Amino acid sequence: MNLGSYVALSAALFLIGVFGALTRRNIIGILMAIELMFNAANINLAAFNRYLHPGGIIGQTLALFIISIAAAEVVVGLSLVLAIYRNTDTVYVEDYNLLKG
Amino acid sequence: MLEHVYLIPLIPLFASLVILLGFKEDPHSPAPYLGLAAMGWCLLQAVSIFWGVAGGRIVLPYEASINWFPLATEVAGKAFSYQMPIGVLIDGPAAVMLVVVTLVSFLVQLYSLGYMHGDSRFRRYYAFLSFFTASMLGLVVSNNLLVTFMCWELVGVSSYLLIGFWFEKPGPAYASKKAFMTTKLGDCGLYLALLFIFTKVGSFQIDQVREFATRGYFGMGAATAIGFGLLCGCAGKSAQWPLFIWLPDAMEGPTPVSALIHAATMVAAGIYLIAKTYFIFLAAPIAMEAVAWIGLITAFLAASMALVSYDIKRVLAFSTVSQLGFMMCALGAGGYTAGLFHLTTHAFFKGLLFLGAGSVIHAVHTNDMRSMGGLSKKMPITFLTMLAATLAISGVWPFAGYFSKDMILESVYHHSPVMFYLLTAAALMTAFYMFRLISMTFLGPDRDHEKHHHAHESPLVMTVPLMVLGLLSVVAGAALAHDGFVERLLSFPMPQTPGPEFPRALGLGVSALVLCSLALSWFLYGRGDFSIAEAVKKRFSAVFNVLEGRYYFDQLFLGLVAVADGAAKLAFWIDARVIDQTFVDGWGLLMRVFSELSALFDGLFIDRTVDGFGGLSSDLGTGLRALVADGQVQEYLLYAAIAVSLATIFILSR
Amino acid sequence: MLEQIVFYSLAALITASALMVVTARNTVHSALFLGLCLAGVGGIFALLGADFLFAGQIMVYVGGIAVLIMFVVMLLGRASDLHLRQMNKQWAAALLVCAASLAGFWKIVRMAGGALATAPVKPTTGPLGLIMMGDYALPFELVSLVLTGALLGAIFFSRSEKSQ
Amino acid sequence: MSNLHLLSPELALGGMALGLMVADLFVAAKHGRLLYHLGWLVSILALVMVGYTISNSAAGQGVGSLWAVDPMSQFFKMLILLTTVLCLLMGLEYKDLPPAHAGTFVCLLLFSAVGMMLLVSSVDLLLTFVALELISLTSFILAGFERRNHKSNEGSVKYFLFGAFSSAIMAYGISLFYGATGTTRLVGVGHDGGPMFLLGLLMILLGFCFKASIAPMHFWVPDAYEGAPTPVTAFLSLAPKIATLGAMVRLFTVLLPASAFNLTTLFVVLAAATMTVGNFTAFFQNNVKRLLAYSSIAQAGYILIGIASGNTIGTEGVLLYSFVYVAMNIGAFAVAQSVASRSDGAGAYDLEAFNGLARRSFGLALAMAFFLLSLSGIPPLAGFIGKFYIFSAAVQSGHMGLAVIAVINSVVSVYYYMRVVYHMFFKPAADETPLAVGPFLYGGLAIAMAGILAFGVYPEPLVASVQASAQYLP
Amino acid sequence: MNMLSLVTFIPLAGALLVLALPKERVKAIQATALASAGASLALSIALIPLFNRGSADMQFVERLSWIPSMDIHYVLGVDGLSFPLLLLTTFISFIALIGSLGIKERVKEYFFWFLVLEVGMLGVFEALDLVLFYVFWELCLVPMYFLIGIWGGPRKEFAAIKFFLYTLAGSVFMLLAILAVYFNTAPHTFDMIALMKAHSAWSLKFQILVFLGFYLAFAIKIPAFPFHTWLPLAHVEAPTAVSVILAAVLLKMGLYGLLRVCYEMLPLGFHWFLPFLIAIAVINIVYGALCAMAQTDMKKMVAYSSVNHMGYCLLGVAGVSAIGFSGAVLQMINHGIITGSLFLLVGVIYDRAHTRDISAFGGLAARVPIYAGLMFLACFASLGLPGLAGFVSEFMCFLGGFAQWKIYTAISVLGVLATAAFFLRMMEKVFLGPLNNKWAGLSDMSARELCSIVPLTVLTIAFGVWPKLALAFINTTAVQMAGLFK
Repeated sequence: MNLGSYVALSAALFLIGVFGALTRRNIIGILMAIELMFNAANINLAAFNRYLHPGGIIGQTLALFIISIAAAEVVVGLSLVLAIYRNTDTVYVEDYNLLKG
Repeated sequence: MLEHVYLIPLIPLFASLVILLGFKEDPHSPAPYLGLAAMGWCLLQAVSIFWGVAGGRIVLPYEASINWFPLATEVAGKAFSYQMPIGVLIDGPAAVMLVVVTLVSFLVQLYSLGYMHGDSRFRRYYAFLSFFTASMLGLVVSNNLLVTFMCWELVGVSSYLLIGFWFEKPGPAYASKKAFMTTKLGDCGLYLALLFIFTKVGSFQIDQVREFATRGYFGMGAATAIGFGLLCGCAGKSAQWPLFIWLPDAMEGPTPVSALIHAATMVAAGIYLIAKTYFIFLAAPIAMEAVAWIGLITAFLAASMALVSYDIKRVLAFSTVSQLGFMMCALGAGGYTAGLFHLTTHAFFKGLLFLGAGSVIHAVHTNDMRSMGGLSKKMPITFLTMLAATLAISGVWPFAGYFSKDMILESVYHHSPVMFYLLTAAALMTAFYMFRLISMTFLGPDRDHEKHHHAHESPLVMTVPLMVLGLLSVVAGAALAHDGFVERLLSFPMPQTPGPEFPRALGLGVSALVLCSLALSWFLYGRGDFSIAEAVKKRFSAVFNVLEGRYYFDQLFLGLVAVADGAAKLAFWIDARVIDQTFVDGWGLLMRVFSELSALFDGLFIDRTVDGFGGLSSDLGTGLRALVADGQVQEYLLYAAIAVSLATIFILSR
Repeated sequence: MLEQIVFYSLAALITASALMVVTARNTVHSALFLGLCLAGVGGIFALLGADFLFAGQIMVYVGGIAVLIMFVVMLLGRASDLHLRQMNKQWAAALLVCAASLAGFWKIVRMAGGALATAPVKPTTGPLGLIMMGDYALPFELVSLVLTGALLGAIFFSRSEKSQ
Repeated sequence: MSNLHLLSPELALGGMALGLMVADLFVAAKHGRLLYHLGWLVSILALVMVGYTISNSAAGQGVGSLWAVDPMSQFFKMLILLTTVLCLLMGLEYKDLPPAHAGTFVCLLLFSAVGMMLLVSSVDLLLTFVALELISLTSFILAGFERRNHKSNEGSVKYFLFGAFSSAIMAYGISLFYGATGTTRLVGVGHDGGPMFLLGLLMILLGFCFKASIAPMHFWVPDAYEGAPTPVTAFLSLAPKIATLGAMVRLFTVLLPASAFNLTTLFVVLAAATMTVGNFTAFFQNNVKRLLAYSSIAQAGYILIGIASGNTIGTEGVLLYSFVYVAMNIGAFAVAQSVASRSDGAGAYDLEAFNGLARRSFGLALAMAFFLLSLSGIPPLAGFIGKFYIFSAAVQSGHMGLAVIAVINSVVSVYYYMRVVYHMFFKPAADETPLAVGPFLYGGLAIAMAGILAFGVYPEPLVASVQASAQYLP
Repeated sequence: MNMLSLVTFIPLAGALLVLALPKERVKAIQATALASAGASLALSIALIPLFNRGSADMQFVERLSWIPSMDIHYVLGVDGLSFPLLLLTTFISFIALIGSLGIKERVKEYFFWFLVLEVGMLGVFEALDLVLFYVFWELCLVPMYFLIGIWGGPRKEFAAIKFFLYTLAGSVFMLLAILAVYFNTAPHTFDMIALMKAHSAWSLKFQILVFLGFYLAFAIKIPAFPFHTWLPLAHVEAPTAVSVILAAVLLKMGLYGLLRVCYEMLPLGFHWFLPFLIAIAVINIVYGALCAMAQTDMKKMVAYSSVNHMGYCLLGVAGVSAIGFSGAVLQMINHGIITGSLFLLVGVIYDRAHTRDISAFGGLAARVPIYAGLMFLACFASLGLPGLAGFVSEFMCFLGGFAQWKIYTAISVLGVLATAAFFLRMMEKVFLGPLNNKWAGLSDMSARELCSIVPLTVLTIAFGVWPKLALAFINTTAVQMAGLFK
C-alpha cells in the first residue's frame, strides 16, 4: 500500500467535508461535515507519520490533539445549537439573517 | 522752487485725504476751499517753474529721486538689485503740462464752487477732484515708468469715481464702469509693454530706458512690441480708435469733471505718455506709423460723428476724441512739438468749451441743443468766450488753435500728403460742427421758450474761469509760438527725415476752407431755419444713421462683453459640472468602480457557474452581488473555500 | 495484498458514508453515517499501525461525538424536517470549488505517490504517553483548559433560563 | 519541558482563572461584579509578571521546547493583558451581561487571554493550534453571551461555524506541513518549499487569517461583532487579532520568512484586499458596531503591510500599530457602549443614536472624535505614528503600490469615520439629557485617551520600546 | 531662545484653557481666546526687530529631540520666506478672532477649534522637519472641518467633508513622498535643511515622482487647477472668520510648501514640472477670473478670485527668479490681507441682509458710505490698483513670469482684465444705481466690525505705498533661492 492512496483518501474526505459544510442547511449537518474535514487531517497525519517520518510519533500526537479539540468544538457547537434553537426554533442557517449589511 | 517740485502732486493728495477723512459730509462744507487753496499753491509753483524756464533761469531737465523698494533682478545674465528709484523728472513738456494741469484744475475747482453748489456730496466731489489732480500731476512729473503707470491707473480710478459721481442714476454708474473697463483693456497692453521694458532694460527710469533705446539695444522686434503695447494703453486712455467708445458715455459725469478729466488733462495723458516714451517709437517705425494712422482714423471718424449729434456735451466729447486724434497723428508723423503744442492749446479751449457748455446746461437744464437757441443775449459772457474757443478749435487766425493745428498739418504733410488731406478734411468738419454747436445754442430764435425764459448768466465763480480760459484761447497760441519758444520747450532730438516741404499757400488754402466751412455751418444752422439741414439729412439718411450709430463700435464692444460673459458662464459650467464632478465625485467613482468590479466578478465567475450548471435560480448570483449583504453564513464559508481552492491552484505553479 | 483489500474496502466505506453524511435527506441518517465514517477512519488508523489513535478514534469520535450528535439531532429533529430539502442553493458553486481544488490535491497525491512504509509497525501508546508528559505537556494541559472552557460554555448555554 | 518557568505569567493567569471559576461557586449572584474586579486585578498581576520578565530579561526570557519568550512576545502579552483589563472594566458597566454568569464570563475571558499569550510565544505548530483553538472556543461562547439576544446567538453561531471550518482547514494544513517537514517545531525547519509544504503553509495562513480577520476570511467579523456584547466586541476586535498578527509576524518574517517562498506578493495582495474590503464596505454601515467591525478589518489590513514588507521597520510597525490600535479601538467601543447604555433594544448602536452627542456630553464626543481621527491616522494622534511607521515599512521595502493603496484607503476611511463625527457634532439630538459615564468605563476611556494623545504628541518612549521589543530569540 | 515655540503654542494653551472653562462663561472664553492669540501676535511682532533681514539662513532655530528613534526632530526656524507668513498668520488669526466675537452658538467649541487651527498654521510655516511639517499640516484639517461643519451655511456638512477629504487625499501622498525622500537620503533624515542639500544624489525620475507626490498635496491646498473645486464650496459655506483664515492663511500653506519643499528640495523635479506649472498658473488666472465673473454670490465670487490670485503667485513662482519669488511671497501676504478684508466685508453685509446675492442689492453706497468705501478699497486692492497692496506684488509676479514665459504671461494679463470686470460689476450692482428700497434700513458698520477690518485696510494701503515694509524680509531669501540652482 503506498502513501498516495492514503493522501488521496484524505483529500477526498476533506473535499466531501468542504462540500457538506457549504451545502448542508442544517447547522448540525455543517458541524458533521466539518468533523469529516478534521478526520481527513487525521488520516493524513497518521499516514505521513507511518510512511514519511516513522522515526517519531509526532503525527499521531497531533492527530490525538486534533481529536480532542474537535470534540471540544462539537460540544460547544451543539450547546450553541441548543441555545439558539431554544430562542429561534430553527436549526436552518438561512433563518439566521438578523445580522446583515 | 524746483527742488520742492515733488510737492506739486503731494499737496493735492494730502488735501484730498484731509478732505475725505477730516470733514463731514455737508452741502455747505468748507472743504472745497482747502482743495482750492491746495490747487492755488500748485498753480503758483507750476507757474513759477514755467516762468523760470521761460526766462532761462531754470535749466531743464531736472531730476531727483528716492529709492522705493529693492527689486532683485537679473538682466542679460547679470544679477543686481534694482532699488526702484522714484522721483520727479521735469523737462519741457512736463513744465508745460504742469501749468496746464494745475491751471485747468484750479479753474475747474473754482467753477465747481458754483456748478456743484448744494450737492449732497460736495465734500467728496472735491476730495475726488483733488485726488485726480494729484494723480495726474504725478503722472506728469514722474521719472519712473512704473510710477507713471501707477498714476495712470489712479487717474483712471478718479475718472471712474467722478463719472459715477451721481451713482444713484443708472447711467453714470454704467458709464463709469464702461470707461474703466475700456481703458483697462488698453492698459493691458501698457502693462505688457512695461514688463517687456523691464525685462530688457532692468530699469524703469525714463532716462535709462531712453539711453538704452537710443543706443539701439532694444532691437526692432522688441521695440515694436513695446511700442504697440504703449499705443494700446494710450489708445485706451486717450480714447483713440477703436477704444474711443467710453468717452461719449463718460459725459454722464458732472460737466466740470468732463472739462477737467475728459477734455483737458486725463485724456491727454495718452498723448503725453507717447511723447514721454517717444524714443521707443523712434526705434520702431512700424509702431510709429501705427500711431499716426490710428490718430488719423480717430480724428476723422470722431469728427464725422460730431456732425450729427444733438447733445451739446456729446458733440464736445467727439470733438475731444477728434482733436486727440490730431495730436496722435502729429506724434506719429514725427511732429513731436506740434502734438504737444496742440495738447496745450487744446486743453485751454476744450476746457473752456466744456465749462461753457456746463454754464449753458446749468442755465437751461438740458443737454439737447434742439431745445436751446438764442442764448447769446441771455448769456453774453458764456457766448463770447465760447465763440473764441470755437474759433480757436477751428483754427482761425490769430486764435490759439491756429498755430498748433497749422503746425500739425505742416508736420503731417511732411510725413505723408495723403494723411494731410484726410486730416484737413477732419479739420474742416471740426469747424463745421463747432460752429453748428454755437449756432444751435446761441444764435437764431429760442426754440424752447420756457427754458429760454429761465435762462440767465452764470454767477461770477463760473464766468471768471471762462474768461481766463477765453483769454488763453486767444493768446496762448501766439504767445507760445512767438519766437520759436515752443520749439525750444517742446522738442525731441530726432533724425531729420526726408519729405516734402509744406507749401505756405496750402496753409492759406486750408485757412480759407475753414472759413468757408464756418460759413456753411452758419448758413445751415445759424439762421434759425433748419430746413436745408433736414433735407440734407433726409437725402443721406443712411450715412446719418451710421454716424448716429457711432459706426456701431459700441455694439462691437457689447458683443465682446457678451462673449466674455459667455466664456465666464462656460468656464463656471465646466467647473461645477465637469471638474468638480470628476475630481470630487471621482470619490464616488471609486466606489462605483469597486461595486462594478464586484458585479463583474459575479457576472464572470458566479453567474457563469450558475448558468453552466443550469436550472439554478439566480438567488446565488444576487446573493453574491451584495457580497456580504445577505448575512448567509454559508456564503461566507464559500468564500473561505474559494480561498482554499485558490491556494491549491496556486501551488500548481510550484 | 490483504492490506490493499482492507484499505480499499475501508476507503470505499469512508467515502461512501461521508457522501451520505453530506447528502442524506434525513439528518438522523447523516449522523448514523457519520458514525460509520468515523469508524472507518479508525480502521484506517489501525491499518496504519496507530493503535492508540485507533482506540482514541473509536472511543472519542464514534463513542462520544457521533453519539452526542445523534442525541442532539434527535432532540431537535422534527418529522417535518424529513420533507425539507437539506441542501442549499449554492451546491453548484460548492461543487465547482471542490472540483477546482482537486487539481492541487492531486498534485500532492502524486507527490506523496509511491512512498512505501519502511519501518515495521510499533506500538505507540508508550511513546505517546511519554511525549504527552514530556515535550507536549504544555499543550496537553492547554487542551484541558480548552475542554474546561467548552464545558463552561456548554453549561452556560444549556442551563435553562429558570435556573438563574 | 525545558524552561517552563518562562511561561509563569501564563501559567499563573491560567491557574488564577481556574481559581476564579471555583470562587464563582461561592460568590452570590448579586455580587457578580466582584468577580470582574478580581478578574482585572488578576490580569494586572499577570501584567506585572510580564513586566518583570521584560525588565529582567536574563531570568525571564529564553527559549523552551515549544515556546520562545522574547521581547516581542512579551510586548504582545502586555498588550493582550492590557486589553483584557480594559475590556473587563467595560464589562463592569455593561448592563446586559447577567451577573449570575459573571464567573463564567471572566473565566472565559482569562482563558482566552492565556491562549493568546501562549500563541504569541509559540514556536511549535501544535501549541499554536491548541492555543488558537482555546482562543476560538472561548470567543464563540463569549460572542454568544447575551443568551436571550437573538443577534448575539446568531453572531455566535456564524462565528462558530466559520471558526470551526477554518480550524479544520488549518488542521489539514498542519497535516500537510507535517508531511512535508516531519516536524511541528518551527525553529530551523528544513523546508523544501515543495507543493505539499506550500499548500500546508497556505492553509495554516488561512487559519491565521480567520483569527486576524484578514480577507478573504473576514466575513464573520461584522456579524459576530454586532451580535456580541460590546465589551466582548472590543475584546474580539483587539486581543485575538493582535495575538494572531503577533504570531504571524513571528511565523512569516522570522521562522519561515514569506520572501523565502516568494509569498511576499501574496501578503501584499492580502493586505491590499483586506484594507480595501474593510474600508469600502464600512462606507455603507449605519450601525456603529458594524462600522467599527469593518474598520477593524481595515486596520488588520494596515498591520499586515508590516508583515508584507518583511523588514525590521515592518515588524516594529506591527508592534507599534498594534499598541495604538488597542488604545483607539477600545476607546471607540467604550464610547459606543456608553452612548448605547441609555437606550434599549434595536437601534441602540445606530448612527442616529449618536446625534448631538457633542451637546449631551462634549467630552465624550470629543473623545470619540479623537479615537476615530486616530483610527484614520490624523496627526498628532497616536494612530498617525502607527500608520507612519507602517507606511515607511512599505516604502522602504519598495512596495510603493501597496503604500499608495494604503494611503488611498486611509482617505476613504476618513469618510465613514467622519460620518460618526458628523452625527455627534452636526446633528441635533433627539433628547438632550446629558450622558453620564460610569466610573470604570470612564477610567478605561481616560487610559485610552491618554494613550493616543500622549503617544501621539510624544511617541518617543513608545517607539523606543517598540524598537527594543522587535527582537526574537530563536 | 525658544520664541517660535512660544508663538506657536500659546494659542494651544489658550485652547486648553478654553476647553477647561464652562461653556456658559462666554465672555471669559472670548477673552481667553483673544488674549492667547494676541499674545502670540505680540510675540511674533516682537521678533521683527530681532530678525536679520540681511541673512537668508534660518533664524530663531530651535532643535529638540522629538522622536530620535525615528530620526524625527522638533526643529523650528524661519527665514525670509516663512517669517512674513508667520506674521500674517498671527495677525490674521487675531483679526479673525475679533471678527468671530459675533458667534453666538457653541462658543466654547468654536474658540477651541479656532485656536487649535492657529497652532497648526503657525507650525506649518515654522517646521523644518518634514514629519513635523506634516503633523502641523494635518493639524489644520480637523479644526477646519469642525469650523466649517458646525458654524457654516446651509450645505456646511458637505462642504466640510469635501474640504477634509480633498485636502487629505493630497496630503497622504505627501506623506509617501516624505518617506521616499527619507529612505533615499544617504544618512536617513527628515531634516529639511539637510534635505535641501541632499538632492544632488537623487535621479531625475525619483525627483519627478517625489515631486508629484508633494505637488498633489500642495496643489490641492493652493488650490491649483484642476484641484480647486473644494474652495468655492468651502468658502461659501464657512463662517466669515473661517473664510478669512481659509483664504488668508490656509491657501498660503500650499504655495509655501511648493517653494520650500518642491523647489528647494527637488530642483530637477521642479524644473521638469515648470512647463506644466506655468500652464496651470495661466489657467488659474484666466479661468479663475472667468469663473468669478459668472458668480452671483459675492462670497463665491471672492472665492474664485482667490483662485485667480493664487494663479499670480504661481506665475511668480514659475518665473524661478528672485523677482518672481519675492513677488509670489508678497502676493501671498497681500492676498491674505486683501481677501481677508473682502471676506470680512461680505460677512458684514451677510449678517445684516442674510443674502449675498449680488443682484439682490443696489445703490447701497448712499445708505452705508463707510462700508461702501471700505469695500471699494478692498475691491480695488484686489484688482490690483496701484497704491494699494495688490499692485506691486502682482506686478512683481508678472515680471518674474514674463522674463521666462512671454506668451503665457501675455495671456495672463487677460485675467487681470477679467478680475477688474467682475469686481466692477459687483460694485456697480451692489453699491451703485438707485437704492433698492428693501435695504433702506441697513445700518453702517459697527465698531467691532471696524476694529477687525480697519487694521487690514491700513495694511492694504501701507503695503501698497511702501512695499519695502514686507519686501525687506523677503528679498534676501528670494535672491538666495533664485541663486540656488543656476
